[in-house]
Amino acid sequence: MLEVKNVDAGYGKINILNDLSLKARENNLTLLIGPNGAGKSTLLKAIFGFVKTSKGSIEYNGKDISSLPSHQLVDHGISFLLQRVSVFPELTINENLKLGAWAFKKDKQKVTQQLEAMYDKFDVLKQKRNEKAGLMSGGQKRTLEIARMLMSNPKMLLIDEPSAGLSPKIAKEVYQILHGLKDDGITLLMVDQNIRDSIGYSDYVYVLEQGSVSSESKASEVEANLKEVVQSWLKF
Amino acid sequence: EDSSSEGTGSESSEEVIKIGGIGPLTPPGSPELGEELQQSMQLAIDEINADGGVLGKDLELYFEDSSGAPEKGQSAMEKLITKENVVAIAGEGHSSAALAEIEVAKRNNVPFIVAEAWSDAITEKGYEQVFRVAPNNTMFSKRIVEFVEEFGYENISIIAEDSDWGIGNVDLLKQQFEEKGIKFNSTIVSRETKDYVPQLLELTENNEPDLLLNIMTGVGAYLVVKQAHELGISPTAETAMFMGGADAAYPEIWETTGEASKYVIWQTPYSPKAKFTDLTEPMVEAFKEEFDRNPSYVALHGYDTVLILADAIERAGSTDPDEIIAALEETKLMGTRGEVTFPLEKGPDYHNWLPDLLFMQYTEIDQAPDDAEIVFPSNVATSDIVIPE
Amino acid sequence: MEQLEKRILAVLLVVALFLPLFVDDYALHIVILACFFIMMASSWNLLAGYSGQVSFAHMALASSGAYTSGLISVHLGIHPVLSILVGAVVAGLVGLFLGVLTLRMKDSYLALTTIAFAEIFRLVISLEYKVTNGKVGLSVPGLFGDITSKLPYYYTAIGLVVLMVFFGIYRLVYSNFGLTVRSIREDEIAASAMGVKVVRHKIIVFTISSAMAGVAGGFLAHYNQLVSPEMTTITQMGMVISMAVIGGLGTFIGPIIGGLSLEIIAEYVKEFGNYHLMIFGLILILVLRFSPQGIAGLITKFHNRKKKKVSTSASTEKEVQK
Amino acid sequence: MLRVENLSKHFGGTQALKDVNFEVKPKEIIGIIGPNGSGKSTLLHTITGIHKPDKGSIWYEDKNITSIPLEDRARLGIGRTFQNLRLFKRLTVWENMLIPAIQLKKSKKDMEEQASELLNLVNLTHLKNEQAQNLSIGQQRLLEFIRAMMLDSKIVLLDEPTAGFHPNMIQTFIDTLLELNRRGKTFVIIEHNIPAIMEVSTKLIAIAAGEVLMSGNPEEVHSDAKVVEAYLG
Amino acid sequence: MDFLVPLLAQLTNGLIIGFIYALMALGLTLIFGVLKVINFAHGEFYMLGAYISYIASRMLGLHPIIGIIAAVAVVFIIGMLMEKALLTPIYEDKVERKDEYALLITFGLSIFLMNGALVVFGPYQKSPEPLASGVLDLGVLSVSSGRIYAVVLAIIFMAATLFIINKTWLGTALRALSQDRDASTIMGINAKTLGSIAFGLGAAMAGAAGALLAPVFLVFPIMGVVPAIKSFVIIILGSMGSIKGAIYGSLLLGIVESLGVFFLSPSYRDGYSFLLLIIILLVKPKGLFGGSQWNN
Ligand SMILES: Nc1ncnc2c1ncn2[C@@H]1O[C@H](COP(=O)(O)OP(=O)(O)OP(=O)(O)O)[C@@H](O)[C@H]1O
Ligand SMILES: Nc1ncnc2c1ncn2[C@@H]1O[C@H](COP(=O)(O)OP(=O)(O)OP(=O)(O)O)[C@@H](O)[C@H]1O
Ligand SMILES: [Mg+2]
Ligand SMILES: [Mg+2]
Repeated sequence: MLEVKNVDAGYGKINILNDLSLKARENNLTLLIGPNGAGKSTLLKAIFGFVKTSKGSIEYNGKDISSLPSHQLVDHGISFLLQRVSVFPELTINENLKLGAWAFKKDKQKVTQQLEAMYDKFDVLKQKRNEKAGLMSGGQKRTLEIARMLMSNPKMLLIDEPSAGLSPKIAKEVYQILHGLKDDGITLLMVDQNIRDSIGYSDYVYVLEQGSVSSESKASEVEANLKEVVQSWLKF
Repeated sequence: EDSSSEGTGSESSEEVIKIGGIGPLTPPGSPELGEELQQSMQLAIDEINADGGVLGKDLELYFEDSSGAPEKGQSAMEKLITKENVVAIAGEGHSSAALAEIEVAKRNNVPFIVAEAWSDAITEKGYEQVFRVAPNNTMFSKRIVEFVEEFGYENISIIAEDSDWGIGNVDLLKQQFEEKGIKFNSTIVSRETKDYVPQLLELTENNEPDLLLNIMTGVGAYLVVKQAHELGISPTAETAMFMGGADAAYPEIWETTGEASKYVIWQTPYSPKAKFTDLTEPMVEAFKEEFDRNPSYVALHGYDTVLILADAIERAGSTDPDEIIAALEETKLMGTRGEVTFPLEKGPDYHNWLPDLLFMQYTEIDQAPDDAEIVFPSNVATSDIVIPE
Repeated sequence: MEQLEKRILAVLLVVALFLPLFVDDYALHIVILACFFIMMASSWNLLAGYSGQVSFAHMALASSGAYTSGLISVHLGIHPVLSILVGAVVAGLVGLFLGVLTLRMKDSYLALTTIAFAEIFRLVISLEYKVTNGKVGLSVPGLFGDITSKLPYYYTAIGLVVLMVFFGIYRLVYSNFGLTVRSIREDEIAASAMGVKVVRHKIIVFTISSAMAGVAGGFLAHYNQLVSPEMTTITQMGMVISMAVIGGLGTFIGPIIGGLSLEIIAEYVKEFGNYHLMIFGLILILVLRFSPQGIAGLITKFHNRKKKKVSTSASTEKEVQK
Repeated sequence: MLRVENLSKHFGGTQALKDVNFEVKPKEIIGIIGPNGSGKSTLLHTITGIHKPDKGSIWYEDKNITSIPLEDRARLGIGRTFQNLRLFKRLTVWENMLIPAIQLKKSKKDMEEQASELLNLVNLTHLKNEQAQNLSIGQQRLLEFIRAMMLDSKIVLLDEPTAGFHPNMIQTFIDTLLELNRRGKTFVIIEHNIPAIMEVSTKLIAIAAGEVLMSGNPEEVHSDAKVVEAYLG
Repeated sequence: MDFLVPLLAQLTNGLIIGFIYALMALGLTLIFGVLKVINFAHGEFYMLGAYISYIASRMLGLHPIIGIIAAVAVVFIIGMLMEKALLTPIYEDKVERKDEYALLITFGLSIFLMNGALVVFGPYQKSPEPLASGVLDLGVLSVSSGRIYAVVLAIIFMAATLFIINKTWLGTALRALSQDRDASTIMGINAKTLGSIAFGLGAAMAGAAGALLAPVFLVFPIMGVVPAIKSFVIIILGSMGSIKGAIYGSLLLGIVESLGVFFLSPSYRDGYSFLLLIIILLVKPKGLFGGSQWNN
């Protein structure tokens, strides 16, 4: 379980997150929404150590991880999906996926097993497995990134806009896969503007505005609790 | 205004006579050359000061780096003259730099003794401020041709570096070989290249010279020896090898070329075997003592320039440039390699004291330069040329 | 242009005006050399800093101007003032050619290809010694005859040239043209999708900055009364780039400050004999490592810090008012 | 005003476009949908001149523009945005806005007015002097959209303009778009956000595997079995 | 026949030189590929390698092979330290103009090391104990055993590098790192350490080349300048960052130089490769293997 307590963070001297606190509960999918530029991505980056926090703590299973180097978080079972395109364009799809298993690279069998599992889930990747990732379409890259994230058998996922660029059909499949992960005891913290589709898979919703949590609610009670915010949501 | 040099304090301008030194201390010049010049000049100055200095004052050396490059040399001269206010300058071992430097010396009317650059033009221009105590190309090439004639070589290959010294000598040699009807071919190479195999192959393609002239300095000089040896071109029973640069007399030759230098013939204006003057041996010993290595003839040149300047200033009784120049023209001074005088008729030898040139040959691996035999000119020769089997 | 830049420029101008009254000839000589480097660094900055074309051939272009000017003034007896202009035109044309040649190249490819070009150029002028006098260098007539005591003349002349070059750069940089060129540096495809004539802009910049280098090179030749291949070595080019970058790339004032300070540092470290280049290298590393934005960046930072102190107090005031 | 005929393009073994034909009439808003990798972005790249087609031609206002350079197409009045953002990262937001206008030689006053108005419209005025790379991804996408508008293009091609937009922002975007359309602009929009594209488009084209699967009335295309099967799932 | 033998001799020599350059160029391309940095101090790592083997074999009296190994190891460590000390600002986003920064700081390093060597070791040429003496007759050409050893060892070093880059996890990670640093971190790759390793490896290859060639071409402070420029040419010829390109580029360079020497004039030898480069770039602006960087 992940808990963010009173965190300040930003770029250079500019603070983007102000005294922000939230919780991603175990076996839950916690959804994070808010206007563009509210600081959602900044929050995920701060959790993963890409943005330095200047105040507060970030606890993962009771341990403060805010001062750990980013790459070590992977060893702790945390996986991160960036909002921007982040495939390795000159590597093949197979190599891209393999790197997802860097944390247990010594265990050859497990690596192969995971690879096969991903190819089963995403047919496009299987077809293009020996092609360069850079030559795929936008949505195909996104699919690869999601598969690569799942390669590492994570316990906690930080996900930034997984469905952006995905066709509705693939997006639905991705949500289903993510939802399914909860049963394996995985904690998910996800930023997704496509609320109409994603809310059904979520357990808990935070709304971020100008770097702070402006409201929070159980997903099932969203409409009752957050009337104003919700109005346009379900439309798009 | 000028209180930059620490130690000597404010009264410095009255108490010391400032002598400028110039030479390559950093690439692209040959730093080993500049370093020897600087060391030997300092040695001479220290000795003179220990003996009471000149006109009752100590000499002080201001040595500037010319990097062996024209612009840098020019700038260094400007600095010596306009900033340090030296009364006379000596040094330089690269013709290209020296040619730029003499212009500055002339413009500012400051006496300048070139220690080790051989281009004819340096003295041929006839600048009254400019003197030289090294051989010039004309003389050097003449000696080579004499050597060729004496030993009856008939087919010569020349590999020369793309410096003024290299190119200048090739031109002079070509002219004389053509006049004398001696067969030859030649190639000019970049000093920066390190693989001379292509050029050596080209020179010997369908051709078997009996003498290979290696008109190179620095690394190139060694590498030509080494690579010619590896290719089995020279020195062999059929093809002798002559090294034109100072480098043959450096102790590094054996480490860098190994067995390849056995039988190599080389030139030097100095050998302990040819007893030049009484000054030679003490200078060599003092240099060894001070700097822990054997001096090459470059050091002797540098050392002499200071003696000559000190002598001229003493005789002039002042540091006025015109008077120093006048005194220099009347020089008659025993240096480390003979009695120095400066001829006054125009031409390449104007203001140029020409030291003797000895042709030596290594006959043993790891032979000390001092132990090599003199093979030419015949009046001082200690041995005949040894031809490898 | 920023207020700060203006102020610094004004100070420099005043210093330059009164400098000859206070320093000796040698110092003036150094300043003249610095002016040459400032022109080189500034025009290189126009090319690399603004349009993103990192060229290593800038010194070779200056040298092409210098040789052209030198050769025609020697052989045709044309006055250096005129021959320098011809040299600039030729350098511009060579630049145009090089610009077209490297049009499709970017970043490191361009850098290394221009190194290759510069090396060929140097090789040719070293080896074609019958024309160029090889490594010895070509002696050329002085701009004002050959007497050093005319140093103040040279100083004034290069001052005027520098002002003209700067005016040109200033007009280019602080104009729509300059902004467009910067957009090309950022993303060529996006720029063309926004209607920018990428090819034309890149070539214009290449040509102009080459011509400026040609002027600088020609001037130096007729000041030194000598041109040699030494000018074209990578080390010399590295000096120019160092000046632009240490001063602050992509800023107007950067190369000026950089050129001035590096030339002075280089002069100062000469005191250390054969250690001097080593020390120079170390200084270069340290400045870059600890002030990567260059000296101009450092100055703005200090300046901003001062300003921020004032403005933060102002904004808190506002908050209080609310 | 824009017409493509028999457009084909392949990359190695991938046939990204296969004999694509369609026409855009003035003031239309055409939506393009299709599975990932079906060739939508490739179509846009080919129309704007980033890729050369293997076959086929592109006509703009009855002029064959198949082989004219990128920037000339832009100057003729074809604007666009990119799926993978292509801002001038180290220029400020404001400078990004001015670049296209400068190319059209607009007067200083005109371009500044227009830029201010657009920035206001999408709420980016406060970031005017920020470097583009320091914006959040959503803000960057918005900026790219309004930057394209500075070109005064008659037709604007948008590649997934709302990806990552907050719903309110999508609404603002749609309102802006419709307003611009009323003022005479034509749009071609690639979009995966079905409700959004349904709301704005006058005509929908569904692409699959590089071929036009179906085109016509948005409602019809949306409910077509083939489209649902291939795309909507 | 008169014509063929000298031509073959020239070509053989060109190929031998080409193989030796390949090792250096490979190091340069490795550093560029992973870190996107043109290492201007590459020639100075070559020089350091040569001096270290000199110190080991002449001053400490160790076997020449140990000298070479020592050179590789020490230059590797020096390379890693330099990367840590000088290049970190690039990754921490402290510099705006990353390319120029890297270029210049390595340029400064190059000046520093070259002139530092001048001060420490003096300007005089030196040579380590050669691995072998004597010559080998190849029919058309007799070649020193030293060169043959250098070529064989160079090929072994190159094969090892190719294996690491293409077949191991480390190699895949290095290639990933070269393309997206943040994304590699997300994989759990320690980007800092790996970056240093890459730089160290590249430097060590230059060091190896220096040590191998030290007895052949001698040791002196400015020895690295020309090989560095040649390596620049090679890696653009073969496309920067491409391993395959570096190897083919070196061989091509060796061949073109010898053909030029044979058919044109030996004086312009260094010019031929540059001309070739410019011609190739006109046709393929990204080099022979351009387009994709790590296509092996
Ligand atoms: N430059 C290229 N080289 C090789 N293949 C390419 C290239 N660009 C695109 N492709 C391939 O062409 C196909 C179509 O790609 P395109 O980007 O047009 O898809 P798209 O419809 O925009 O998909 P998405 O919705 O995911 O953005 C894909 O299979 C892709 O892998
Ligand atoms: N590298 C950066 N440097 C400076 N400011 C930044 C940087 N990245 C983001 N910002 C600023 O921080 C704020 C929050 O950005 P962030 O990316 O977290 O927003 P977001 O909520 O993820 O928005 P979106 O939905 O558009 O992705 C924005 O105002 C943005 O301008
Ligand atoms: Mg975001
Ligand atoms: Mg697309």
